Amino acid sequence: MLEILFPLGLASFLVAILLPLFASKLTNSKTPRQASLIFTFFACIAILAFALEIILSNKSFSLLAYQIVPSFQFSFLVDRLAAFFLALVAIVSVAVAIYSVSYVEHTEHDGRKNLIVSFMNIFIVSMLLVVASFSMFSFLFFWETMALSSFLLVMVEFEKKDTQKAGIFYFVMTHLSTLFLIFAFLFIYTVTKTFDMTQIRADPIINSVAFAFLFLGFAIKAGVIPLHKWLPYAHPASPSNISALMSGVMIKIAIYGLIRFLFLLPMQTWWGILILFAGAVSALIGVIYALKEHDIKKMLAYSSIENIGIILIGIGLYVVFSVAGIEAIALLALIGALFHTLNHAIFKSLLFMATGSVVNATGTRDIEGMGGLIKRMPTTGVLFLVGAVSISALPPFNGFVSELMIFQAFFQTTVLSNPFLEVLLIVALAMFAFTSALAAACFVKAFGISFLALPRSEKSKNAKESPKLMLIGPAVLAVLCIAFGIFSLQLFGVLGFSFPLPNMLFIGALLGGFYAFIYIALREVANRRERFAETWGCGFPTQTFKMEYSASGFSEPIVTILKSIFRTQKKSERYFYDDKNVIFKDGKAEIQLINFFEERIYLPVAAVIRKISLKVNNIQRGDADLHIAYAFVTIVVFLLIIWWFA
Amino acid sequence: MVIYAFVGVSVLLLTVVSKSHRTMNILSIILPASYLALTLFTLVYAAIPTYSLGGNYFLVDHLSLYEILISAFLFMLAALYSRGYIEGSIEIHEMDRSSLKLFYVAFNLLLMAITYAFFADNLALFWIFAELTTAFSAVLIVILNAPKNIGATLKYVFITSTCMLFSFIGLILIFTLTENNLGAGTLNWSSLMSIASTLSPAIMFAAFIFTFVGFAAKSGIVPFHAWLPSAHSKAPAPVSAILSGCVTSVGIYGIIRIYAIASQTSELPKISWFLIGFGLMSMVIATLTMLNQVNLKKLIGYSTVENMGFLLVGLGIGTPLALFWMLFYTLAHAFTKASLFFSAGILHHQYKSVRMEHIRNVFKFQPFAAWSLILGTMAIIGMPLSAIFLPKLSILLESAKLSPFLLFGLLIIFLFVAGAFGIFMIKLLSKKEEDAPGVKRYEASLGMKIPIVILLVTVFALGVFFPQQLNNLLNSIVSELKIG
Amino acid sequence: MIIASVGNIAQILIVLILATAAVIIMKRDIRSLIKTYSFQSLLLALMALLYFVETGSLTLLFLAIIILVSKVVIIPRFMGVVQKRLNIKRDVKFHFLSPVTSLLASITIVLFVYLAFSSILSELNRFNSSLFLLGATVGMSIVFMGMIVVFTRKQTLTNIIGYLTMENGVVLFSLFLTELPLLIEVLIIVDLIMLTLIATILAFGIDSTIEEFHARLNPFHDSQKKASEEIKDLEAEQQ
Amino acid sequence: MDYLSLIAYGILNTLFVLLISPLFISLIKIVKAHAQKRRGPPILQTYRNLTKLLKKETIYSTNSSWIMRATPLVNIAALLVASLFVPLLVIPQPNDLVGNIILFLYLLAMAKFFMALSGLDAGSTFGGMGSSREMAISALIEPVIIVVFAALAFAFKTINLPDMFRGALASNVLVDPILILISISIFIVIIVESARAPVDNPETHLELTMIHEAMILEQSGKNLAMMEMSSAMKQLLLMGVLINVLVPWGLTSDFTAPSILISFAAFTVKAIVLAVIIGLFESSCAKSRLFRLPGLFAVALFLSFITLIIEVFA
Repeated sequence: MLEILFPLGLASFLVAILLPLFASKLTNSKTPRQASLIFTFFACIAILAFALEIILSNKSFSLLAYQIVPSFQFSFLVDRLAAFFLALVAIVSVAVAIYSVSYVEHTEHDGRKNLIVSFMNIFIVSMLLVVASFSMFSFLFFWETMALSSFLLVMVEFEKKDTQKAGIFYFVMTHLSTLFLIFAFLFIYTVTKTFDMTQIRADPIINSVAFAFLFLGFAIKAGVIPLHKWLPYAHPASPSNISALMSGVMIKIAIYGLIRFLFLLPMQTWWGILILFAGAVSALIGVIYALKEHDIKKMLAYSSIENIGIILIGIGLYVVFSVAGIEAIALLALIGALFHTLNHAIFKSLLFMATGSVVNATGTRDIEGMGGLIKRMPTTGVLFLVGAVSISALPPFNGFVSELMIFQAFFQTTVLSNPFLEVLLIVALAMFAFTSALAAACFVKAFGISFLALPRSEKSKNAKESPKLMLIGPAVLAVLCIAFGIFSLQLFGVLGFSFPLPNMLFIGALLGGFYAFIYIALREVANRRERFAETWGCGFPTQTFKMEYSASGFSEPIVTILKSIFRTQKKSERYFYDDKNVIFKDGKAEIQLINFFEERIYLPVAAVIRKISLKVNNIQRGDADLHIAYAFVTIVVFLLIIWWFA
Repeated sequence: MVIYAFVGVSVLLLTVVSKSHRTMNILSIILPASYLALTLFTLVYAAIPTYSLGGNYFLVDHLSLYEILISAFLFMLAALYSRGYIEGSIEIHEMDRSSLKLFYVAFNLLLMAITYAFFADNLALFWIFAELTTAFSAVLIVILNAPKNIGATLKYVFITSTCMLFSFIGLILIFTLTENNLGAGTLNWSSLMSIASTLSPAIMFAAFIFTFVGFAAKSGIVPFHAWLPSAHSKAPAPVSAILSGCVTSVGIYGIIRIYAIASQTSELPKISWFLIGFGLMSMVIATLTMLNQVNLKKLIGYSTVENMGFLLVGLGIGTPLALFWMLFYTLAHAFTKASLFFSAGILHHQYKSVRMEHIRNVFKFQPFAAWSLILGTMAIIGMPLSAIFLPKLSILLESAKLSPFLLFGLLIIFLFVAGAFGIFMIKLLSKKEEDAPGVKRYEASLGMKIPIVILLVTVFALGVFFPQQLNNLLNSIVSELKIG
Repeated sequence: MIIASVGNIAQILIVLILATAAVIIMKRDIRSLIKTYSFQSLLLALMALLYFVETGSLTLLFLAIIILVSKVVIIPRFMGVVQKRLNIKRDVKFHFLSPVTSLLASITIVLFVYLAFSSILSELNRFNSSLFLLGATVGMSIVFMGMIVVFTRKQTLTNIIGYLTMENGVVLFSLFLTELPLLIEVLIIVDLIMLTLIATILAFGIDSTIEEFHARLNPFHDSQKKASEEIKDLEAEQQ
Repeated sequence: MDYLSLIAYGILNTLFVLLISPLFISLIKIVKAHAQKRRGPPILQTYRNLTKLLKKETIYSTNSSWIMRATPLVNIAALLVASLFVPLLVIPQPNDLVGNIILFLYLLAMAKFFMALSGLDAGSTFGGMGSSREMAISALIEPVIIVVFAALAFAFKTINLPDMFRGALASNVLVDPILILISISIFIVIIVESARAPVDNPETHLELTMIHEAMILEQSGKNLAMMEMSSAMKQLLLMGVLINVLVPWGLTSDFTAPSILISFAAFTVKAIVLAVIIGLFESSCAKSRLFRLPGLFAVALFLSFITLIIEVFA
């Protein structure tokens, strides 16, 4: 069974990749790309079945696919961890495939539709193969193809200025991460003399160096602050189905890599602390930036950074506890992190897809231009709400369960014998709590401003519900959100873990029961009459959307309270009638956010490099004589070298 | 050998007599094609290594055959390409029809010169043929009637030939050294290899350094590189492709030969670090120059400098594995570069310039060139699937064994290279502006597209499939060079 | 006895050649530069002849003859013609180094070369007599001095002369170090002539305006086209 | 464990909360009135309000959506479930179904989330203001709450509320000094969560001051009743936590009528005392500016951190 499913999936992926490419030469009808998406769908199903079989029957599957030359071989080994991530990729991809069938048709350039589909398949399959990879070589290889295909997908609408900016950021940062990974891999290779992952030997110094570089590499890919800058540019720039994949899955591949190598290397406590605080910081700052954002896709991107932070917190706890030798809690933290990885993959892609529908309907990404959509696109509204509720970790949805597990791991800090460590953990705990509360606020804003109350623009007033397939895709994930929440305990039971978690099924039943009970009871007891009336407009005859709270108004209190983090700068211009600047004509003042990391870290570095390269350019400017002079000097130096060495 | 000469001369004569562009072009396709065939034939059937043609002046061994394979292949494609290209440049009055003949004659002569340079066993002979390549390629560069070209060519001629004189001095040193040891001096590589270990290290070191000067100049190693970017950017696209594909590899070939001799002496570590140092220097300088470059062909030219530097590093590391992959790298690099230059040529004919500010709406006008540029960029920055990925990774691996800092430095450099290329391409291809009125699409002929396709396909095929024959060939080269 | 005298003559010649190199560095008038160059080549030929007299190897005789023919007669003539056609009399502009400073520089170069070669060549048993070392050093230094000329002068013609001087230096060097096979010597000379030719053709392009360049280049391109319309096209293309 | 007693506990506790929670709303009102030399409302006023509201018709804004209808029910349901987590009279046998402290908190958060949404739903000016402020404040108080409960968890080595109470009951020390610190923090939490001065001003409907009121401004009829009810329940539950952690005596764990009566009496007395304290505290300080509040929260956070650090190092 296993032997068939995996190659089968890959094969049908191959078809899915090639079909649109060649079809685009012949015809521009939508059939080929839709056919290829169907192939994608079945491929994902096959992979999913494969993964589930491995997860359930805790056995592993290995396969030496092909070797270019000896030592450069593509060899795959799917154990339980890998299978988990395979399942993750597959689940999201299924939904995205369904969604894309009609979403892709909305992209304006006809020529690019096929390319999007084809590259999307390359992207998915390379992610799958990264996860399945067993030799560091093939890991690297598919890691690069993943980066490349996603880069091309980001550049789909390359005419737009911000897409270009995104492209440049993404390209450079991706290569930086690859740089660190290659260094780490080759460094390990020089010790172990093989690319085989399992052969990594225990040697504290080597491992610490290797870990440091691996962590950097994966952190960049996962968008850990302050290495995150590419993420909020790249994710919004790409089409929404791709953003769903990137934000939902791709950054999780980095998480996979981190966990994989943590399993392989002998861990040390400082790694745990590092991961923990990297996580805490990016969680907090990520959500704070998300809260300020009006561009809904950017907001989701920042919230991805936040959730990656949460996952890293879990992993950090795992490292700390397992180094301390407290296996039970370590396992709790790890499984919590993994579960959150899965959950975030699910609800973030759900949110991105719903957002995609909304953006298509309203034609804007600014939530100030939306509003009132829940009446116009009810299903999308519900889907978005489910996503929002799960991501703000409300019971009994899945997001809550995974955060609960991490919280519980935190709450048992006292078992550690090292007080200093405990205090550190408690600080992290406080940050974590703050994060999750802010996340709730953030998504109240996202849902409330964009879906509730009055439409804030003409286009959102005339918005229409999206076609069926664009609802079914996210709906699958929405169902999973609830199911993984409700049946979490049973799920862990099936996988053979037993944690002291509350039974969500029970809680959910109670909630439903009470809801129904109260509803019925009040129908009997209370007055049933209903009346509809205008909202009181403070005496104005009619209520307009200008009276509502705006998105920036909503986040104002928190922004003001956290103004130490939101470094704003005021800009004001004044125009006068006369030249002596006496009679004031008009003026404008704006307050803009200082994009700290970009303006204080990234751009200065770039400026320095640019300056150096300009200098180098200048010393080469000149005619033949100058360069012959260089040669002359060099040769004279050679003479001296000869004299010196002889 | 004789056949090579015969074919060459006959084709040359035919070219001289032939009138129409078409015949000349076809003839100059035939020549490299026949060379290719001959080389493959010798590779398969002849006993290698063998001397040939007049005693021990010429040697046919795997390395030379390998290099000739690459060159002949590139020349064939370049010839195929240049039909359309040259027509185009005649249309835009870059070049007048009268110089066609000169062009093709020089083209074929250059091929022959390169071939014999590779075959030459006697180093002095090699030196002379290398000089000849300079001469012919100079003609090919200056063929376009623009003063800039003359400047570039002068730069080229003066820098290379002055430096080549020094390498001749180096050769003289070797000669007297052997004379001193054997009584009768020799410059034959094979006999030098046999006695290399007996030669005095100090003088060998000096000789190596002197010869290095010239050959480095030919292969555009910093600080002798200045001619390369300007010549590459000024020359017609097929010529640029040949220059960075073959002419530079002549220089590298020379360095390899001398290094093979010198590495038998006790000076090996010194020489290795010498090479690595120069390689790194070229890479750093070239990369930093690429970072804000506004001229597409200059960018590609500097990337050639950078790659040559990397080749030197690979050579300097000097383990058999590094050498193996370094040799493969020359092939991969030559092909990728050629494809890039060809694509740039199409853009040049579309926009009459290869500078950033003149190029816009590429996808609208030249989608093919745009995609080939993208693929070429992917290949040249060593993305996986491209043939450059493997050798790069393996040479990095060997460097890691030498020292992790070297590895890290190289990685940083590659990051910058990728950045330079990526950012340039993003800016270039995503420029969307109102194009000037009356701009019409330049129809690149099929003959210009096919070579690009062939090259890219080869590059990406070699990236995932490494044929056994190539493996054996490279292995036998390494074993013949006795390095490491 | 004869060795000694030969040695003396050789020394004199070497010094003379060095002197001519210095003159080449100093001179600004192109015609006299060419003359000096041919005189230098003549000295070189004499040197070769001297060695032929001493050792009696025919190679040297041939070498002398070749030098005499090519460098003393043909190349200077050719250069003279070119110089006339370009009618550039003097080369007054200098890069980086003024003649005086370049002379000083070349003194230090001589020192360096001496250091380097004395350190390595001492192993060769041929260098028991100081004469050879002197010759080699001078040859090498002349190469460097030629290079100085190449990169300090602006006019391409002068650069070419500098290059030729370098080449003379190489020949001198090889004379003193060893005797190369004749074939190679010949080939080198041929190659040299070729490069000179090309460089000179190009010199037209650089040292004169575009129109003249085309007017003069066309004979080389055996074209029937009128130069003028080409230039029109060129302008059109440049706009 | 036998589910029967558990069910019994559930019914008992829930009913108790349902019945008694409005009492304290009016009680605090009375205390404040007396502090201002006024006669306060009668003790049963809140009950009257609720019944009156149930009799009234429900008015929906034309802008509003189903969120408006769902929110009150979600609120009340969440609070009812939460009420199972805080045993006020009897501590049930150890069980893994109810009592998880984090779940308790997040049930409250859930109620708050939907309340904020409903505030935005009608599209009125005040609703949005209310929800924005509410979310800001709750975000700020969240670390405090979590750290406080972490401190409790450390103190009692469990994350289950009933077990904590049991532990508190078992520890026969009069009052653990640590608990004093914690209870101050919890007190602040109660103030914040039940929207009282200086954080909020439950009396007025003045644009500047109101937070919680603003959110439920558009609610009417039975929905308003549910909202009021749930906030009353929330207040009572938090009070219960404080009481049972600090002074758990009277609380029993055996399911017999007399002990239940005793604990009923005990709890009512303690709760009344606490309500009086709250009332006095509230009337002793004025509503402070929104952006002053972080100071108050900082105090709470500081205290709870101190507690934790003491626990860690001692």
